[in-house]
Amino acid sequence: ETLKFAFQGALNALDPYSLNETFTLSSLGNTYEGLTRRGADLSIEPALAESWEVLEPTRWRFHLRKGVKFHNGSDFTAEDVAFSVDRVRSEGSDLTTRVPADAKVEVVDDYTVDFVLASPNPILHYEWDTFYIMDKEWTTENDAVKVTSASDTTPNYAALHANGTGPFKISSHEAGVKTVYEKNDGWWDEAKHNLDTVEFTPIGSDATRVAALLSGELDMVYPIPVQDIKRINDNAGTVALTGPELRTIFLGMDQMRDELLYSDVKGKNPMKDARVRKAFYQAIDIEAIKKKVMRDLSTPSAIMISPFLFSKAGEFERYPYDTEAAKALLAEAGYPDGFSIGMDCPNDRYVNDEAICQAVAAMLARINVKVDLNAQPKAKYFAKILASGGYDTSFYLLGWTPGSLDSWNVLSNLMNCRDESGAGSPFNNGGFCDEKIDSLTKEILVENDPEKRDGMIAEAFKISHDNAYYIPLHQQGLAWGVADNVDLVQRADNQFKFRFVTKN
Amino acid sequence: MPYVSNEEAKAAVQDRAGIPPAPSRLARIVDSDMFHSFLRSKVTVVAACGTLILFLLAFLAPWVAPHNPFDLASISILDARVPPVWMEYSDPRFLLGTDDQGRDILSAIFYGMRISLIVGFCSVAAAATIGITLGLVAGYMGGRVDAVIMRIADVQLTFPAILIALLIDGVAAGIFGSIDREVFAFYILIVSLALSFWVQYARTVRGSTMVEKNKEYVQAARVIGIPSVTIMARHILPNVMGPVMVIATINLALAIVTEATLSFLGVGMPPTQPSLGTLIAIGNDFLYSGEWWIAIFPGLALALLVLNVNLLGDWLRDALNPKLR
Amino acid sequence: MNVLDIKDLKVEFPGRKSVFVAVNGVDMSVEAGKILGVVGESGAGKSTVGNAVIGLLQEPGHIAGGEIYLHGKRIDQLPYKQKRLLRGRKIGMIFQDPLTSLDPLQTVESQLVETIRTHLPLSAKAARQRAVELIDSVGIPNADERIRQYPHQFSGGMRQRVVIALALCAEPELVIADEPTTALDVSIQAQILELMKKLCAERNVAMLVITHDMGVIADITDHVAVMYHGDLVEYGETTQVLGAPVHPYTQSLISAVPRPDIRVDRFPVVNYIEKAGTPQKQIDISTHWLGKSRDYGKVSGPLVKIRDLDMAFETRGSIFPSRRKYFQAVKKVSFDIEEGETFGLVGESGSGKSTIARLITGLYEPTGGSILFGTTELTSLKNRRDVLAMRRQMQMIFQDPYSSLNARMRVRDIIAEPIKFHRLASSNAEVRQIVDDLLDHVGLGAAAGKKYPHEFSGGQRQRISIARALATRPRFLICDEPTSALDVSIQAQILNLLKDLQEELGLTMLFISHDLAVIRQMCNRIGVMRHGELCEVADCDALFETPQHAYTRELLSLMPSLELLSRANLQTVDHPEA
Amino acid sequence: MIGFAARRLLQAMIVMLVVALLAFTMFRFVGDPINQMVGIETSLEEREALRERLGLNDPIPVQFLRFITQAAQFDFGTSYQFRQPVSELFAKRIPATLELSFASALFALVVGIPMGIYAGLNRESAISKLFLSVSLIGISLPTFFIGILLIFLFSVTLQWLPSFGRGEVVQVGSWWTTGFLTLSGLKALILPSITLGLYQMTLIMRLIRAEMLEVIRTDYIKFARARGLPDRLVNFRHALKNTLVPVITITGLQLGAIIAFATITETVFQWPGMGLMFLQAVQNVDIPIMSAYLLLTAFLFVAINFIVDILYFFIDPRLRVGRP
Ligand SMILES: Nc1ncnc2c1ncn2[C@@H]1O[C@H](COP(=O)(O)OP(=O)(O)OP(=O)(O)O)[C@@H](O)[C@H]1O
Ligand SMILES: Nc1ncnc2c1ncn2[C@@H]1O[C@H](COP(=O)(O)OP(=O)(O)OP(=O)(O)O)[C@@H](O)[C@H]1O
Ligand SMILES: [Mg+2]
Ligand SMILES: [Mg+2]
Repeated sequence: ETLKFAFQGALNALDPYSLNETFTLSSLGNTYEGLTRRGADLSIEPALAESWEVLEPTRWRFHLRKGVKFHNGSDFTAEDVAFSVDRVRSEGSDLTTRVPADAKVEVVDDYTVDFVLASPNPILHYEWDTFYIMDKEWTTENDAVKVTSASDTTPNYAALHANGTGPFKISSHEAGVKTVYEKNDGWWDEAKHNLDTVEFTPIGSDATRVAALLSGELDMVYPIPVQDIKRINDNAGTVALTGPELRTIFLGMDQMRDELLYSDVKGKNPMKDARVRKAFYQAIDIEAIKKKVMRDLSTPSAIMISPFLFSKAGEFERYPYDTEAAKALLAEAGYPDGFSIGMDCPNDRYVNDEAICQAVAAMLARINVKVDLNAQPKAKYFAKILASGGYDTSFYLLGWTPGSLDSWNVLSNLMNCRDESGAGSPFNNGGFCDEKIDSLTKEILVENDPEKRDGMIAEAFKISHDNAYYIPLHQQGLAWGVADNVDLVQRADNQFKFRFVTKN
Repeated sequence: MPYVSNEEAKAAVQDRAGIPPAPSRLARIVDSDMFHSFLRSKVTVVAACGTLILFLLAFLAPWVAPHNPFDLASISILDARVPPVWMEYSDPRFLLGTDDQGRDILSAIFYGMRISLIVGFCSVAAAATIGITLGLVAGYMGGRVDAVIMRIADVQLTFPAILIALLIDGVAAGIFGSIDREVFAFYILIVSLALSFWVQYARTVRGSTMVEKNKEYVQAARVIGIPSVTIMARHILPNVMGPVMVIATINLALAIVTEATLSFLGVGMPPTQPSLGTLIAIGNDFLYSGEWWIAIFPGLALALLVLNVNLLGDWLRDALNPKLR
Repeated sequence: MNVLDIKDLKVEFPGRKSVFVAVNGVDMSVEAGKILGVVGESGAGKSTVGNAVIGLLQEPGHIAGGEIYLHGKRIDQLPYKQKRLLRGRKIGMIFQDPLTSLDPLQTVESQLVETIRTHLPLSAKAARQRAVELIDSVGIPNADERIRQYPHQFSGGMRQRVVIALALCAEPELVIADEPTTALDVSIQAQILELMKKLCAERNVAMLVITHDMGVIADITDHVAVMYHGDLVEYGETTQVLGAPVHPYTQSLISAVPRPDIRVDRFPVVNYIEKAGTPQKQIDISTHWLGKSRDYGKVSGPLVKIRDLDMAFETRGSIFPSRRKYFQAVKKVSFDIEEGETFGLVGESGSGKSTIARLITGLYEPTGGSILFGTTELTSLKNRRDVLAMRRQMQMIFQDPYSSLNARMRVRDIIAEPIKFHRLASSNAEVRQIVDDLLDHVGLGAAAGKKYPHEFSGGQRQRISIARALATRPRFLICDEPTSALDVSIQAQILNLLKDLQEELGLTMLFISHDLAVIRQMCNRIGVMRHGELCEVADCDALFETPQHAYTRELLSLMPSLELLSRANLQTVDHPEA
Repeated sequence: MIGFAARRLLQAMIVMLVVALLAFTMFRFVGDPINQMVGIETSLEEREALRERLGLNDPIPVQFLRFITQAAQFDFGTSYQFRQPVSELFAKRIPATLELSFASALFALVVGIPMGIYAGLNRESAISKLFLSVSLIGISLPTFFIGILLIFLFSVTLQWLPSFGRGEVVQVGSWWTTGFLTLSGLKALILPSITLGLYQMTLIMRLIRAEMLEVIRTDYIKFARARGLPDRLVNFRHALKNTLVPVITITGLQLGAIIAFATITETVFQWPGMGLMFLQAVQNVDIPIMSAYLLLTAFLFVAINFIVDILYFFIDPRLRVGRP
């Protein structure tokens, strides 16, 4: 069977270490494999490593699977793992954090590898489902040891060819146009799919993507705009698969500058006042956004991480939507007549991002806060609000999925203090600083007891919630369009794995 | 003399007899050939009325529109995507339904048209002025002047409106720091559209000028001693206006539509103040989901506007040509 | 059997406020093998009759009444398709304005070949052969090569001959020729007339010839129709009409024909005015605007001094200079024009007369030689202010009156432009007054100012062009065929005006014409041109009485005879100052 | 002629130099390329290192000079997004774009010219009025909107034509791929070329109509009719040819525009051509692609305008004076 599918973005380079981005890793995950993989429910499963054990808090041992062959026929051995660890940490790799820089690899025998860490790390292997193992010989032979980097002036073999152990080989690839996969007959695992070939085409325009599904030209497209879900369901032969995604959408506010940019308040920064932030929070009718903007395909969130990824998420509750209370808070803070504020928003990054921002702007208008909305494409947006743009923003919308699917990632990236250049928590664009959260973060990293660890995480999130450092909005939903005759698994991390697909 | 028809002869005699026919300005306009040919063409009269109505609706939007869609405090997301009144689940407050933010489509059309009209007309006028001037000069002078102007045009052609807008936006932001986007957005839009359109006029006018300047009436004017500038403006220009008018009227549509594209790139009007083009672009996302009114009504308004303006343009072009009257 | 019958033809041009009747109940007919001449005042509706017959009246003009028959078959109401079939094949048409009748983008050859092949079943090669023959037969030398050129590379007279060739190429049964020889010198004119006569005699072609030239009428026509103000005032055999004109207009017309034999001070004017119009005012130059003082300093020596003037046109471009081809239109021409005199330039069509005029006015850059105006060398004039000053002193009346008028300007604006531009008047009211006056002087009447050039007849356009040239109160006037499209009465009026200006104000003129009679009356000295060279320069009387050069003698011998206009007739009309 | 061409070539160089300079000043405002090249979690140090390696920290003039010297050797660098040499990417995308441009230009000319002539000759006819109005409505709607409507009608509802892509392509020669030789390739061309050509068709049609209205009233057309030439000859050889100067000017410009900036159409139909790549390059701040692309476009426009200028001379002999 042939599966034809489309995604909104393109698969550019095939080098598995050159871009740490969901779709690239997801696509390459059909060709390459890591020591671990994640199942349909995102649970960690053994893959190229049959099993592993933590010998001491700083030494992990992995027992590799025997008899696995790369697509080119060479055997998979411990050497390949050691090679891959070196390569993934080399200059130019975008996945250097997969293996801590100070960790050492010891090859015990052909099928056993030890990882020696400088400090304990309970979540060492959390992201290894996307740390793909490459063939040492193949890479060396083809002169591709250096990671394909954007600064290269000659094309790297590994960027145009793939040689993994996974269920599918890439038989042709034209970046941005078309990629064709073929079934790997020598795959070590039992194939549950029934596909022979998979054709991938990037289709940037939402409407065209949907049209191609409706007209039967494609078997599967993702993502689909939430407004077209109904249409796809109504159409005979297609169905929309929806589910929660892990990404949390939230609003951040500048709490660092002494004077707010893009505002009529001069000489002080109202956003430093927790009451003002809470007023913003309470002015937002999240249910209305869910119903009207997201068409019920979102889960309002009280914390900065998806409830799927944090067991204690249920303990949190959003501040209620209450315009009057919000107005009172503003008045209390000294802004009875409101003020104006510039808001930055991407318009091609998250589901209905611009519409959410507009809705927020309209809601804030009701408590007399005048929002000047600046919605831009992501290239300009990120260039403005991130460190490279000097955090040039006072109020912004951002989404975050912790790559490790763990809360520590959220805390360390979004909630620690930072300085002006971004050292610290680089994505804490608002730049708030709470010593307590910082110290908790450090402890969480090295805490091996899950119960205690979760308690500390909850404490950190509670501080953030109490001070309204961020205004979490929701976890956006996933929406895939699928032909009726195709059966597949929609994983919450938005990765599409062909090995779960059957077509009849 | 035989040339003179009887009435005209009498009028001529009266003229000389010192009875000054002192018609008021209005009377002169009403009496003019232009006005006459205008009244004679029913289509034109209808088109003129149509254009006038659209303009009035746009510029009197605050008074005629039932809602103010630009006032964020007055719109509610809960009213989003209400269908037009004649459909099920409609709301009598919203005659043509609402968009995804709960803006009244009818009012949004009026308000949005104001933005589109200003941007469209100003940019086309600016582009035509620049283009015609440079085209006349290049075509008439020829030689080095021509080469320089035309190569500038080639450079310009290489940069589509998107890039120019990004450039201007960036430079403006660099110079003025945090600027009042709403005011500047207009200038940025107009300037970038004008810059990306002028070449068409320049090259067309240049081509026609090169043909016209060899004609004898231009040589006659040169013999009289009329300076080049006047020759270009008074003699050549009217004779090369035909294609210019065609391009200008069609460009209007393109400018209005391109403005929407620029807004999406973050250099136009803020999304809370959608123009006609932006409304269509927003509505575009809702075509498959059955909320067609968000795109179709603004689309119709734009088509109506373009149609009327083009009909007027057709008439004007004919009316400016004495042989076609 | 009559080839063409026109019965009670009425043509109207509806205006906005009134309907203008250009032709009012005209009857004419032409027999096979016969030539009907149509004469009449400029603007009388002659061309309109011709256009009506072929069905190509300019919009909004239309036939308002009457019938037109070709071989007894009514044609004025035929549907478009059938009318088209008549054109070219049955009716050949020569329009009055030959200079704009040719498609500027096609070579003469391709226009001829396509016309021939449309009507005659000839191969492309044969058609080309025929085209060359035709061009040769209308007297264009070097036809084989010339035919590959474009219309703008031809002189006025040559274009006129091309148009004639085009009209005759399918051997139509009826030829309508509107002023076919205005731009031709006498020898070519004789050749063309011969050709036409031959066609009539040998192929039994019927012809309708519209002309102002009484000589032509006398020479070739069998019948004559005289039109005046849209009416047919006299119609009959040529000998009878010319010999014993009945209608007073015809009488005065004939009396106004300029005489080549003796020189008179002023041209006789037609003193017949039937309908209310603009009576010609006798002007007193000394108090008139045209005579207002001018600030030009006197020059010692000739006003215009031309030395070794050369002009070569590139006829074939190439990157290799050796492969370029040039046409030497003017070769080493030298002559002087004294202040206050009229220098006449006559000569073969295509001999370079217009080119010289254009060189002097700076429209072309000479490839060699010098042009001195007073003490200023014109060829090296760069400074804008000097150029401007020069422009005002020097004006030109173009050979092609129509294309030198901007079709999008009203006549009033066209004439006012130089006045306003050179600041010759102090107020708008004054400008208007002057324009109206000028229009009067050229016989159009002030009301014409409101119209656009295309609404005028050929002669009327020419007069607009003259009025514009006079509007700068020039010191030196170049007239390129100024009166070729004018009937003798208007011609007399205008030439008299020029003479007055010259006498009172010392206007200097370069006068290019084919009409030897006019040349004789107007000029002090005359240059004769042929093949780009000036072959003889002499005083007027000397030239006419004792021509030196063989070509000059040939020219003079070919002047059309005016024998038919009987002596008696010429004498009955009083010459004001003869 | 050779001298003329040589001079133009020199001018083209200058144009391209200016374009490159402008482009380099502009890239600062398009966004930060680094953000598009790495995952969001990449650390600041690594971003900085990458920036350094790419030379983005060098002053603009240095970057510009580097680019120019390389470009002079036909080396346009490596795309940030695709990590492939820009020239290779271009070579792959050019056939798609040229075929689409060709098809839409063909559509615009084949429909636009005859309709323009017809409408010019029959000013009052109902058909011409209808056609003029309908085409106007067509262009007053945005391109993406038209594209989506066409897809909705012909792909989703009727399922006649594909909604995206080029269909099956055939390799011709060493690097050219063509969709002209397969049925699916031809089918795939229809919707995008109509979408792309609609504007040019309307423009050409209205332009010709306007010019025809004037030309058919000239004396030489009158005389051509008087000579009894068939309408075909009068209308096409004489009248049409005399309208051509503005028409070819605009056609040239539009042709350049559809080759270079078919971005929206290519995006809507996921047409794997240059326009799509350019838009993506702008979105992803792929500076090497953008700069090389702009240079190419500059050259394209200089070339097209050169051809147009040459055509002027062919069309109008009066313009040949004084030109070598
Ligand atoms: N298009 C037009 N609109 C209005 N009036 C016109 C038009 N064409 C010609 N006329 C008028 O019709 C009258 C007759 O014109 P016509 O060209 O027949 O004169 P004509 O006898 O040929 O004169 P000429 O000897 O000067 O050529 C003129 O008075 C002219 O002004
Ligand atoms: N632009 C040009 N290119 C090439 N040849 C030209 C050009 N203009 C004029 N000629 C040629 O120069 C010669 C002289 O032309 P000119 O117009 O001066 O003749 P003319 O004496 O005025 O004749 P006519 O009495 O017929 O008007 C002609 O043979 C003509 O073909
Ligand atoms: Mg006439
Ligand atoms: Mg001449």
